[in-house]
Amino acid sequence: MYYAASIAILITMALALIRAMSGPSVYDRVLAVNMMGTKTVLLLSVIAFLYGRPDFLDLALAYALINFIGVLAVLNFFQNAAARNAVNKSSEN
Amino acid sequence: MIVLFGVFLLTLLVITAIAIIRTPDLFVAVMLTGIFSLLMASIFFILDAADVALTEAAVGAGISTVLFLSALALTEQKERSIRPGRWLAVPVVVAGALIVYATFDKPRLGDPDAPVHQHVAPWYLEKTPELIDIPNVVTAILGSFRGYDTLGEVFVVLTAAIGVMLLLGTRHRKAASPVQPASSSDGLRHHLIPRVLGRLLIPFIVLFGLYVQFHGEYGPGGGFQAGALVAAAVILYALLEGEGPALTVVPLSAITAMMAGGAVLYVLVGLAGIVLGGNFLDYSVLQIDPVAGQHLGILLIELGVGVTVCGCMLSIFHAFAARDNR
Amino acid sequence: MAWVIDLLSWVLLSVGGIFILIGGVGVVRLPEFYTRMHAASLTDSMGTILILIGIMLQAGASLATIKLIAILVFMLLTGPTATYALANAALMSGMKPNKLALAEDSASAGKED
Amino acid sequence: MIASHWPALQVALPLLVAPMVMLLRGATLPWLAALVTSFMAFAIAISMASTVLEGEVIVYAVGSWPAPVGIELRIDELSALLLLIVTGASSTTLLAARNSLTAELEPERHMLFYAAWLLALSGMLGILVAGDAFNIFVFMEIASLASYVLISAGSDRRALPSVFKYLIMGTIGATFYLIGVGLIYMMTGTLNLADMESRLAEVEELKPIMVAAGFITVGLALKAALFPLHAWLPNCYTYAPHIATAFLAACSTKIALYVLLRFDFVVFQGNLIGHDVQFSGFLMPLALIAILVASGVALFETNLKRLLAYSSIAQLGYIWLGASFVSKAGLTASVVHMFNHALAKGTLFIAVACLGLRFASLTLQDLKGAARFMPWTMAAFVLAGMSLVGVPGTAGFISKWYLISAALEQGYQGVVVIAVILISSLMAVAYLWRVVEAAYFGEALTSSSSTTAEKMSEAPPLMLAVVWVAALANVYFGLDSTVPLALSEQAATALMEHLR
Amino acid sequence: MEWLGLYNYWVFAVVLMMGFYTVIAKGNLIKKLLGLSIFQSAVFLLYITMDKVDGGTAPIIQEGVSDQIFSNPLPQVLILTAIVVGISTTALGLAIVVRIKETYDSIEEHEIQAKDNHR
Repeated sequence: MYYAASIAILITMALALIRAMSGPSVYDRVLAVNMMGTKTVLLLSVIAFLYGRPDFLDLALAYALINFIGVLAVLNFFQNAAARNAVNKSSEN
Repeated sequence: MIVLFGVFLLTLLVITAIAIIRTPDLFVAVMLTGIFSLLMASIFFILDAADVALTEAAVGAGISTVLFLSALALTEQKERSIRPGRWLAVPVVVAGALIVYATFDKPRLGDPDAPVHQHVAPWYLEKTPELIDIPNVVTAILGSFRGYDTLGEVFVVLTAAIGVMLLLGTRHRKAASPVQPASSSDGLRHHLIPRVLGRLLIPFIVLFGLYVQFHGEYGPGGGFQAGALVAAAVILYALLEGEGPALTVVPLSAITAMMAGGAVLYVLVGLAGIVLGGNFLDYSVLQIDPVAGQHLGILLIELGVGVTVCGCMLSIFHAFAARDNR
Repeated sequence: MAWVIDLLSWVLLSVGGIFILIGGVGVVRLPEFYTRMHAASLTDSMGTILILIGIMLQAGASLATIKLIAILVFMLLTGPTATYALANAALMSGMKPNKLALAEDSASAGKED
Repeated sequence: MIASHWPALQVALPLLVAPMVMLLRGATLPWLAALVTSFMAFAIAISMASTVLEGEVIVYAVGSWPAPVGIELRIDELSALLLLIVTGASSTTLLAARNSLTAELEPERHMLFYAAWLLALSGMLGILVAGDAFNIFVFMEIASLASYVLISAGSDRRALPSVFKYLIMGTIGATFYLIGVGLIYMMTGTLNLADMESRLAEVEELKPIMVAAGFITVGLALKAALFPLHAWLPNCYTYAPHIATAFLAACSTKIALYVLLRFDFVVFQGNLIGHDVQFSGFLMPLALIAILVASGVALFETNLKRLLAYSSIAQLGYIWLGASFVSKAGLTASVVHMFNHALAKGTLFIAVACLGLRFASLTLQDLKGAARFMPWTMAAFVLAGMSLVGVPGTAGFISKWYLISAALEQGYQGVVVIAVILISSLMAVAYLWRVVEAAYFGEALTSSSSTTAEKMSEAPPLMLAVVWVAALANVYFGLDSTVPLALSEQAATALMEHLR
Repeated sequence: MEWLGLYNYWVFAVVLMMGFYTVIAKGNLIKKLLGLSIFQSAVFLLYITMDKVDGGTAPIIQEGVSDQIFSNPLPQVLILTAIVVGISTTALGLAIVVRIKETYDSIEEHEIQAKDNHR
């Protein structure tokens, strides 16, 4: 029963990886990474039950939290890059 | 069946690694490294290494990505030179060939008769309930049987943090200057939704970190993971509100005190063992009942690990972020 | 009654898996960033809800269910937020939803039909 | 009672003080704390060495867990001697550190520098007392990371690319080591070195073990800057703060060599059939080439620190050469040369630190006429240089003598070896003479002497005292080398016992 | 199915080679560090592979469940330590790269060398 879901998750991970590699824009890649993160959370939850060790859901929880921080760090990076470009341009003018 | 999952994930891992090497865009490479870590963590989990998976997630996908991005923000995004240097492949191929050569005599994956499972390890599994009486054998080894290694690990992190402080300096301008609204010191203050949600999440992350810290004896987790998680929460705050507010919440002096305090606590617990008549890092003598002593000792040193790791991660993060403000 | 719960969670897990798969296909096949994001985020949330509820039914009333609820709440909060933040960043960087690409794609799709 | 805990305290003491040093402010307090700690560690090392000299191997179970499950600390003759070298070098150089460092690093960062120093010290000590393969890795990383930090504090901007290169190569080395340890662990199920040796004897599939031996040897050779893998060393020594160079040149590469000797003789040698042959057949030529090439490069080097760095690579070749004889005499020569080289090179670099206080640039060109301003410093430099060359009556002579007598046992190969030793000694005379010539007979550049005439004076008294104590130690151990020789001979005997 | 038992080791070898190649062949300093972390991850994989036992489960003893086979906890402990060492090295390396960028205005190895030789 869990197998069906986990196979679907694994295939989706592969698809997300394809998107992460092919791009084309950086945002596509961030999207793919985020997707990969959520899929990992699901995979861990499912496998925890597959192994009969529901106490390992802690891991999935930790991933869910860390993933969010990762995306915000990327966002912050973009914003800073934009700000830097603006500063550079104004200093050039 | 699950073995096949592992094979599938490993294949993805190899593909990701190829992509990381081939892409000239460093930002993309960092993103792919995040994926690499997530895959790695899933594989660890499938191979029964729950604690390692948790650490890899907190470190690889969390802290490491943040650090690489901070460094990228201060350097360049594109890799310019692509020098082929083909002869350099020779040592690489030699190393790989050697390893493949060695695999012919290696025990296969999961072989219960492998030498690794015959010596030492069964002792840990058998004696932990009796000698230390905590369910998580990994924590028992980490904290007590091989606690000296963990002591070293704490000091490795401390050394790295000291190095980053020495290289990048720690002095900040007290508060970020309010003149530049778009400057990075502002964080994501203009993004209302992430900001509201982030503020909502931070207490939960800290709470979860504390849970991981003190639940480490019963489930996956422990001082290192907890320290990284709590540090991640503060980093989240810094991302959302900017450097200045984050430093008022957790000032630099507190961070430095945490770095030093946790490490000192760990050594002091070890020395307490000597004072009370045992060997270095012998927790059995801490209390009258040896098992209770082990409990106390592991609790204290895990606390030391958590505090130092959290302090070090924050200090490293702030050191990078402070450069950004200049 | 046990078989009802089993059946129910089986259905939930399978449907959730299908949702996620559709999202994955969408992310690869759709022509342009915003449409891909659309595919990813919506199916993500739905798939997550279904799969986690499916597992919850199996776990029954236990600590695991509470953790699962926590995971679900976190995912439902952070997923859309991350999507929003990403879309915002893309838009700010001057990446406009590309009508041309969409039109071309639908036109070529039409031709193939 | 406390004496039974020396092995743990040896490492724990600097570890405990390091984070505290980080919290101190100013330039004096952190220095004092580090200095006192280092001397206490030195005292502990002396106490343990005296125990070991009586023929007792100190074994200590950390956490009271018995050996294969817990981590064991083990101090035999070899580690006792190296403990003396490391703590002694650290204490001596620290004495001189304050004056030297003030010129190179702003005082607000001194506490970080001294904290890193103590961490480097405890990392090295941790490797030396460890009896566990993985524990060695952990402390090796503390020592390496702390060394990177020390080097990166250098004031020249070229310190940064150099230290980055060192970081990359050092990490590759450590990771190779980890792979090797993993393979051995996989085949034996243990991490304890002594346990490994006995369990390896029962392992039948030797392929992974051979591969592990390869990885560990290459990895540690990288860390030890053995000849073809020495690329990181010259620049790091050149651009590091002078006093850090003195400390690291005296100890750091020898630690990796120590681990390599441990593994090769204790773990592998007896267990890998034909390993004996590979060892000498493969490493002796490398050592010989290293000696000749590195001495040759030093002959043409114009920067004083880099010249001494290349000389270090050549001297590492000597140590390696002695080990590659796989004989008791050879090992004795090798081990005693570790001691004597640390003494000579440490003294030379402290003298360089004195020069560095007065001269902004340390090229031979700029050092012309230095002896006129700093006669005492240069005299100590010459004395230590004589020890490096191996003039009778200095410490260096002892190790050269032992090396040559070990080579004589080797038959026709020995003749080649002796020829190389003699040639390279002549080369050492030549490259050191270039320094002496510049300092004593060179005409000072008019521009620099006129602008900085009043700055040109002898080094501060404390540094001068340190450099002279170190220089006289070179003479003392040349005349009476009972202690290092006794330890070396016992160490060599113990290592040879592992060969069956 | 026998080859599946060695698949992990082969992946370890391949990932190791790729990481190693990146470290020594690429000229970009950040890329080198990325390669270094891949290189180290490969070793983590080696250790974790050896801890697995068929039919085993993570070495956390469950109450009330007997006759469980547990995987080997020792490699996990070692790798926990190694991961921490890895991130420490990376952090220090990145700090050095940032300083190099500030003083040399480049993070490409050959450009840095050229700038030093130029003086």
